[in-house]
Amino acid sequence: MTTRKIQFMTTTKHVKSVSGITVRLAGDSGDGMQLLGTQLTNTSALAGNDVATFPDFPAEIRAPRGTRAGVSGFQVQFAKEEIFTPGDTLDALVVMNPAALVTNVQDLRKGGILIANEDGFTEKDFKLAKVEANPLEATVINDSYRLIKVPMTQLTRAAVSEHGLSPKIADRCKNFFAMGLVYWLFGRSLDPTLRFIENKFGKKPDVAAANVAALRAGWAFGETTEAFGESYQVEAAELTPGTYRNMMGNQALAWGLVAASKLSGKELFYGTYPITPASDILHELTKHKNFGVRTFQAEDEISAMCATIGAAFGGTMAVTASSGPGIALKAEAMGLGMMLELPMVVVNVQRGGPSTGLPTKTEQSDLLQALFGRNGESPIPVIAPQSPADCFNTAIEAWRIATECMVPVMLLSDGYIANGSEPWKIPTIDTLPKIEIKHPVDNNDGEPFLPYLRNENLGRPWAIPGTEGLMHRVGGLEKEHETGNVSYDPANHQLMTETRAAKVAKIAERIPEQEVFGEPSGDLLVVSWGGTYGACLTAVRRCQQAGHRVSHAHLRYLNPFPRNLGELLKSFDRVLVPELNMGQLRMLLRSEFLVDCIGYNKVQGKPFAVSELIQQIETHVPSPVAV
Amino acid sequence: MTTRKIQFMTTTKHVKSVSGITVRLAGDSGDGMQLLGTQLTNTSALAGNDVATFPDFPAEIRAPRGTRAGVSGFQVQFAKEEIFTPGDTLDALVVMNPAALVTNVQDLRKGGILIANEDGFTEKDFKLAKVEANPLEATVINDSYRLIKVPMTQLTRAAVSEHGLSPKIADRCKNFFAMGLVYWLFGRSLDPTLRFIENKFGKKPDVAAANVAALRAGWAFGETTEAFGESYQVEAAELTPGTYRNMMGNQALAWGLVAASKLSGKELFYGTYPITPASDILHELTKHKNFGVRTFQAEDEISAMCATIGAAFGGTMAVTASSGPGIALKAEAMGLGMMLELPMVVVNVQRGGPSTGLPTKTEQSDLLQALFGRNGESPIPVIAPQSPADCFNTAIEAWRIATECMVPVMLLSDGYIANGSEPWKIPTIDTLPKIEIKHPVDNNDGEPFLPYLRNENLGRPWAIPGTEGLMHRVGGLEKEHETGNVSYDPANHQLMTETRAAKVAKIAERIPEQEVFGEPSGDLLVVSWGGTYGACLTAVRRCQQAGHRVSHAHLRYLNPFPRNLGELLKSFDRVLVPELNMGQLRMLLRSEFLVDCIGYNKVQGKPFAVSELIQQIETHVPSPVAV
Amino acid sequence: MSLPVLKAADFASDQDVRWCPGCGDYSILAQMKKVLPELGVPREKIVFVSGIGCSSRFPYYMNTYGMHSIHGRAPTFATGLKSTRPDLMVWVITGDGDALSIGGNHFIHVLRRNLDINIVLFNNRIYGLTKGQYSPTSTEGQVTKSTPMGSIDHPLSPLSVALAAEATFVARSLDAHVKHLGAVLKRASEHKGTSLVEVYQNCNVFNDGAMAYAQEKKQRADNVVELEHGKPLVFGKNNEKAIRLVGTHLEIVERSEVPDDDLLIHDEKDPNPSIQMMLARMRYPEMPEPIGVLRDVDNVATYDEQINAQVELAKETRGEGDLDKLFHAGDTWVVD
Amino acid sequence: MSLPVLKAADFASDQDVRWCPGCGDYSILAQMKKVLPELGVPREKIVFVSGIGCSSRFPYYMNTYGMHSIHGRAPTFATGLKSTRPDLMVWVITGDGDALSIGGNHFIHVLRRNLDINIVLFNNRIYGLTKGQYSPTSTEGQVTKSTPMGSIDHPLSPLSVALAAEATFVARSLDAHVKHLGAVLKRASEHKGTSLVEVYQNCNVFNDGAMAYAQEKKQRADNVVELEHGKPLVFGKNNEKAIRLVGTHLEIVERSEVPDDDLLIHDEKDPNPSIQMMLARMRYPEMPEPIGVLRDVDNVATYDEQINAQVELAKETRGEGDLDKLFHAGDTWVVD
Ligand SMILES: Cc1ncc(C[n+]2csc(CCOP(=O)(O)OP(=O)(O)O)c2C)c(N)n1
Ligand SMILES: Cc1ncc(C[n+]2csc(CCOP(=O)(O)OP(=O)(O)O)c2C)c(N)n1
Ligand code: SF4
Ligand code: SF4
Ligand SMILES: [Mg+2]
Ligand SMILES: [Mg+2]
Repeated sequence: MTTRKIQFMTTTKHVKSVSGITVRLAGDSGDGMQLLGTQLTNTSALAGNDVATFPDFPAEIRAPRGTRAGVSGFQVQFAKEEIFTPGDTLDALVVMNPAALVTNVQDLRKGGILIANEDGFTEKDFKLAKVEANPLEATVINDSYRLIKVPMTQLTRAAVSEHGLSPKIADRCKNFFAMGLVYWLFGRSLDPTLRFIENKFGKKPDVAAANVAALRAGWAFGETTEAFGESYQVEAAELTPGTYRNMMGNQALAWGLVAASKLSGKELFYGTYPITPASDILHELTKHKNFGVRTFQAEDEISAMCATIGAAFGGTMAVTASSGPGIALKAEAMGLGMMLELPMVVVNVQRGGPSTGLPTKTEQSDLLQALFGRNGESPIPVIAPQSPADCFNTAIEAWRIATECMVPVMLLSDGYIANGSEPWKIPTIDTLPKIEIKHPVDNNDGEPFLPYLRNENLGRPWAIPGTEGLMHRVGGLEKEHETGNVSYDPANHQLMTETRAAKVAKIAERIPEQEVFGEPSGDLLVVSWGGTYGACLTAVRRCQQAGHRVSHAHLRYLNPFPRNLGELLKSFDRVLVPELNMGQLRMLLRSEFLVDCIGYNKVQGKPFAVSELIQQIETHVPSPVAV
Repeated sequence: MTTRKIQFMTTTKHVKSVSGITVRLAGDSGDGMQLLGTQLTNTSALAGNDVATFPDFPAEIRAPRGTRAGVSGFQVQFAKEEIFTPGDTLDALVVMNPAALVTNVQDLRKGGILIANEDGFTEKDFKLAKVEANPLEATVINDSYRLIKVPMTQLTRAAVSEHGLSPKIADRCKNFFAMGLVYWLFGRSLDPTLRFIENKFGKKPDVAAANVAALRAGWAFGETTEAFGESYQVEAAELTPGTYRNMMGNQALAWGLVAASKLSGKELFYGTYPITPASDILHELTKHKNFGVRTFQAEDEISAMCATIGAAFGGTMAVTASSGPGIALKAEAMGLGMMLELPMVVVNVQRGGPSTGLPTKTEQSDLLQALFGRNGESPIPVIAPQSPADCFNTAIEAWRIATECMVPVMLLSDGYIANGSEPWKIPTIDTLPKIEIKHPVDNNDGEPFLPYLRNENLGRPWAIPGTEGLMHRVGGLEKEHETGNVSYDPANHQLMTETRAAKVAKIAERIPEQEVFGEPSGDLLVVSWGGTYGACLTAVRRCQQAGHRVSHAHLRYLNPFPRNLGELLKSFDRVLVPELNMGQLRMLLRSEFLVDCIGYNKVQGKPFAVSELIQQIETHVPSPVAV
Repeated sequence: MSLPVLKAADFASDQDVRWCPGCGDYSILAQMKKVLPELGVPREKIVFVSGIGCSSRFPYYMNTYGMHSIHGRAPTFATGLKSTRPDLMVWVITGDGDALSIGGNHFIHVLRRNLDINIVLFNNRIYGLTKGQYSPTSTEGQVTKSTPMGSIDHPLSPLSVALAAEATFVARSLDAHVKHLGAVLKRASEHKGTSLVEVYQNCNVFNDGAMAYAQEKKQRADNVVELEHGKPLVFGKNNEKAIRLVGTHLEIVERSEVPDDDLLIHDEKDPNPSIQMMLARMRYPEMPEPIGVLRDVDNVATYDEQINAQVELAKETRGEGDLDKLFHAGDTWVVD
Repeated sequence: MSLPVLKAADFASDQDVRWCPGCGDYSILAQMKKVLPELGVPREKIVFVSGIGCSSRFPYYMNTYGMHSIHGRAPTFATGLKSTRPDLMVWVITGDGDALSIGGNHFIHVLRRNLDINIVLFNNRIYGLTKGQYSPTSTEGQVTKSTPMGSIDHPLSPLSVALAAEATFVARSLDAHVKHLGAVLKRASEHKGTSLVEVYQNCNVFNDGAMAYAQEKKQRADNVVELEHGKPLVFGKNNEKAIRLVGTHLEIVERSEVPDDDLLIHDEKDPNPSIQMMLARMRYPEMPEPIGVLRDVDNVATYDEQINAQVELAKETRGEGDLDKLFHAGDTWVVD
């Protein structure tokens, strides 16, 4: 643990104070851009900034070196104010080769800093990137941006050879040179990264030494070269006091599940089959076997779902996760889980669809699948986290609802949240909400046990094998009210169908009312859900600042909706529903509330830019009133 | 082929002419009720009546003899007017045992004829049926109905022993005795059934003789006994001239597929996995290998779906079918079929859900699954037949849309239609609509082939393996516009997503406008889809006759909707959407047209009764104006 | 602590049994109810998990915990259950279609993982519940509702597939041979690891007599060889025939013509399944079909044992998980 | 008609190959492109069908018809395609996860049906595309992203499973042994019925060197035995070692100590797969692992052949289907 007071390295150049910086690091997927980005993020977080990140991987494991398909990017915004997105346009862009330049430069703001690894711009590289001539010489580049060419490879070699290390090692650590330079530029401390190198490469001292040398050389280059007239400084943000750490979405989700397991006094069974972008939850959870976590990598998603149900029947906290195509495969078994009325959590880390789609890209297009992707009337609750760190709370909430109602709960994350990161204020353990679970115990009063008798939440008793006298059989055929026996009785089927629906609908009585950011009525209400929270909130906030009567409602609960939602929608002249799909929430809102919601729909595998949302909002509201 | 003039057997008793009769035959599932029902249906159809049937099987193959769970029923309505349902309340009920009586008698109208096989009402039978005392002696039964007790077993034995046959054989053919009696009661000719016996039992002359003897004995019993004072006669209906046959829904669907294959000059590949109530389509299709039909009983539904896609890729007419749980399993692959933009038909014969649900019962609860049961934005057209015979046309229409748009089409049948039957006017082959399919041919002009170039319907070329020069690769990753190459380009993903949606939406331009039965505006519009057609139409018609300003719109096209539907809905004060689900079409209509449709929802595994619909309609319209 | 002594009837649930009269399933149910009381496991510690099919209605008739799940997936539910609740005795009840058609993959994987459960596969070589389509064990040329011109698929042998997945207990019995069946079920229950028992089961409605050659007492002696560990494979009405291994082939010999020492001696404990695989491939009418335990190998770690051992080890070496420690590990910073 | 003579390059599509530099997949692709021109089948008559995985991107790189389908299901697409288009040559490309984990059931079923296609299974004993989880062929104890404490699953052998499903052609080769690989692919293409070729493929990113014992030239002689029909199984740097069958077990012998006549002679044509199953179970380090053709049996009817034969027979015996006749068969009546 460190305190937020960090000593800035002493630069002799002019330091300009700015409120925030958005920078993207882009290079070949072999260039270590993700590592670089993660380090910059952590360092900035440790410096007390608010941070938000957006990594963008190529679809291939290692696409051919130097090609556009192989470009790996990492964007981070750090700021002295609370921020909710990794930023739209870049203040600075670092590119390691021509492919990275041509695929990223359009996002750099006019006049932004463009740092290029000159050594990565050879004829061979132009060919690989399919560019005609050296883009670093293009007028449009030189005119539009503050281009700084750095022969990183050569400089790294030089730095490293000083320590008697080979150029081969050197080439592998030019990302640390770039890092050092970036650190200089933004007045970041080298310390956290020095510690990281120590931890990671401690066992290979020559590699560690090379990386340290490269890092310092990069910093020194910034300090020395005339190319940089000044560096920038972003002061610490005014965050709520507390201890923070940087959290990625999938990690937060995994930790949330572990926490939920502790909070409910249950060990955790996680049955899954690897799939992008959900696999990292497995990778994280399986590290925590000492928490009583059992991970089961099944032969497929069907097996994963069914094993989850089996574990739930046994009385364990049972969770499964996948992404679109895998969720489709789970549909039949999920219907059984719903019919058995057992508690479990099904996580969908959504990706670009349909079919295999765009596996490494983000999208919100599985909402209707979550609600309706099963045969018959098969209602289940659906909730969605709003940001990487929020995955933690949402996981706990999912398990809470599941156990209260005895029902599988669908948690809809997405690729953007899953791989993004932000500071997380570490909670004090005893402030976390306990989840109380009661299993019925021995039934010696001679009355037959009623496994489908219902409590005030319409949940049924979770009687688990091993309990004397409570032996019962569950199954996917319609069951008789209370007894749970197979029943073909027409009226019973109607009753049970309505009860299952009512059970989910009743959740609305217990969840919080929908909150609004802004006035409770006005010209426009922006309604969003899931990972678009940050972009929508930022856009609405800016429009409010510009004097527009616009508010924001971000839904965590998608089924059922908060009980005041309908009224809220009707309190605004217009409702805009921006989604990274073709209008799935919009369709639900229209149907439920008969409100003519307007959609703004983007399916490009990318999150919303704040600017495009502002533009949308502005087309739907009257010109601002002077305030 | 026979002409409709049938000689009625000469009865010496009084014959009462009635406009229609609804009769239900109910007995143990070993009692041959389905056979009896089918024969009565065919005979009535041959007599020129309009007929409609509703068989109702027990869930078990052979549930324990004599139990309520083992009761098998068959209801048929025959009439001299066009009818659209098998009738609500029964004019006559034949029961073979107490279980059949207690589970069916509530549907018999007061004063209706109740014929009971007295020999099936022993102490043992009461126990099996879990009734306290002999229900035939209950006052409520004797007071409410015209009960006629017939010692069928004994009488059959007697009839059969005359011909020197054993009582053991006799007991197996008491259903033919019942049949003979029913034929007498409704003035039906014995000839078709005699022919049937000849065909079916020709090889076992003693069985054939016994059945004939039983049949004649039943007829003679009616003619002789004093229990029956008169018989009933239903004159031939005024049907459109032509040649007719009786058709069950699944058979009509199978024949429609065979016809579509012929009409499009394609052989048919049918990949499936057995499941109730879809299996009979397989059983029917596999009989027609001489039409070039290849049936593939796959290892599961996923394999069936994928093999269907494989066959479609090869240029064959490819079809798969299943019911709810099996359709859920097909979801992932269906998404691929949609992405590959290959033509195929996916049939869902819906049954009671969710999960395994009520496999032998009917329901309409897979509509939203059809539309949204896949990951990502995955639009496919959805259509539904309205009656057993209509399955024929709908199958052809599904294949037509599939080939025009290069898209999988979902056809939503249901258990009620699938097992029900009605007269079908046999079409003249050359009046059936040809389906033109063009495969691009050799591409020798040197230009690269563009597998995702689109025509006016936004369909792409169906280039099939074996064609020189058109080699191309398809797959589930997002594809580049026109070239079909894998593309991660953001704008392309948006374009392709929108194009796939537009392709399906555009179908609305080519399908007929929605027709209305009744005035084009008024107090109430009843909107229905699928197998509830007959009940809704009949109810609306009766309400119209009673002077209500109510009309009926029955949707064949569920995605996209007919282009005039929105306007139509808005032309009525209220819209009532009766469905055998919790309101799935209603939700779509509300969302799309923002019309506050009212639902009437029944999930009891049973079709609507006309009477309950009338009651619903009446609660939503003003009292009738004198007309 | 002495357990209450239970009788077969104590294992009957209150639900009416709903198989067709004469169905072979009744006999298997009866044997199960007979065997369970002998095991001394309390009813509440037993769970029956099944898929879908006539056979899969089995759990409803047992007064234990039970799950009638979905088609083909019973082994996967059992995996989640047994991995988290190793204290339970878990039985999987499945059919030839359920286990080998839609469920073939889970079948292989549960066997290779050697989860400590018992699988009873009711093989009637037909789809019963869906009224008579052919199954993966139907014979070539078999005429069924879905194969009016005869099946063209080459049938699967569940025992062969199981052995290829390195199953540790593989056996076969007959619904009609009730004593044998009871004994085999008991053996299965005693095995540590996945036990597979294939039971030839007569579907008298859709595939009556399909295995009459083995089921009918008269024919059985000539067409079935009862395996006994350490004993030669002899069969025939008077035990006059036997099996001999020649190279890598099995052949039928007259015992009168061959010295006993030359006969194949059954070794269910052989860790190398080669010979057991040969037994599994013996098919009527060319060969008598083996019943009894083909393989019973005990020293293979089970899945449930190992998944729990890793958790225990992790707890021992790293200490029982502590949320606070987890949250604060690595880089953190304080805002005050 | 003489076909244009094609070269390997003619089989390359215009798409950039996107495997990691150094991946074993490149070698398999190269051999495929080399072998296909030798077969004389025009490109438009060839279809590559794959599932999902690194290996499954293969079809994009072939200038033939191709389908990159969904995970695990490639054999099923091939079934629909080949059953209706027996004129096409169909290759299935799959990985160890694709074929044996999610796709294990289709794998067995296509083999038992003996559909006339060729399956090439790229076995790198890891999930490549999803970045390094263990697969059904990963070794016990293997540490991967999803098994930080070591895998507890007992691995599956694709060859054993295939043989249990009575596969008619079963072979293995190595990406590093290009000549052998080319020859085996060619043999597979010539077989009538389903051919399975397992190729040991190095994933240099997530499981580098997992099969180095076989792949590396130096180690190969001692750890791999190249099967040749009718020849004894000899191996070792100087062919100094061989395999002998003792009872039902295989053992390694020094050739200097054993007469040649005692050595096991490979018989890929033996209709009884017993010995081939024993070969399939030979595992490093206890035994050398066989490469080459384990089984090639030709007289088994194929699925596509038979499904089409039934259609032909039906047409012959009942006449080409006539809608009008169908509609009017049985009871009809006329309304006029
Ligand atoms: C997903 C799914 N597909 C199909 C079915 C229909 N179905 C139920 S049981 C069954 C096969 C039954 O055969 P088997 O497993 O041999 O059991 P048996 O009835 O013969 O005991 C089928 C196809 C289903 N219930 N679910
Ligand atoms: C339904 C579904 N589940 C999971 C995935 C994710 N996935 C893609 S490939 C793969 C496994 C790849 O392993 P393997 O088949 O061995 O191929 P390799 O990449 O090693 O060549 C997985 C789990 C998917 N695409 N679809
Ligand atoms: S159909 Fe066959 S297997 Fe099913 S209960 Fe009846 S006899 Fe038994
Ligand atoms: S991840 Fe492994 S298998 Fe996949 S392309 Fe890279 S080296 Fe090859
Ligand atoms: Mg069966
Ligand atoms: Mg692999």
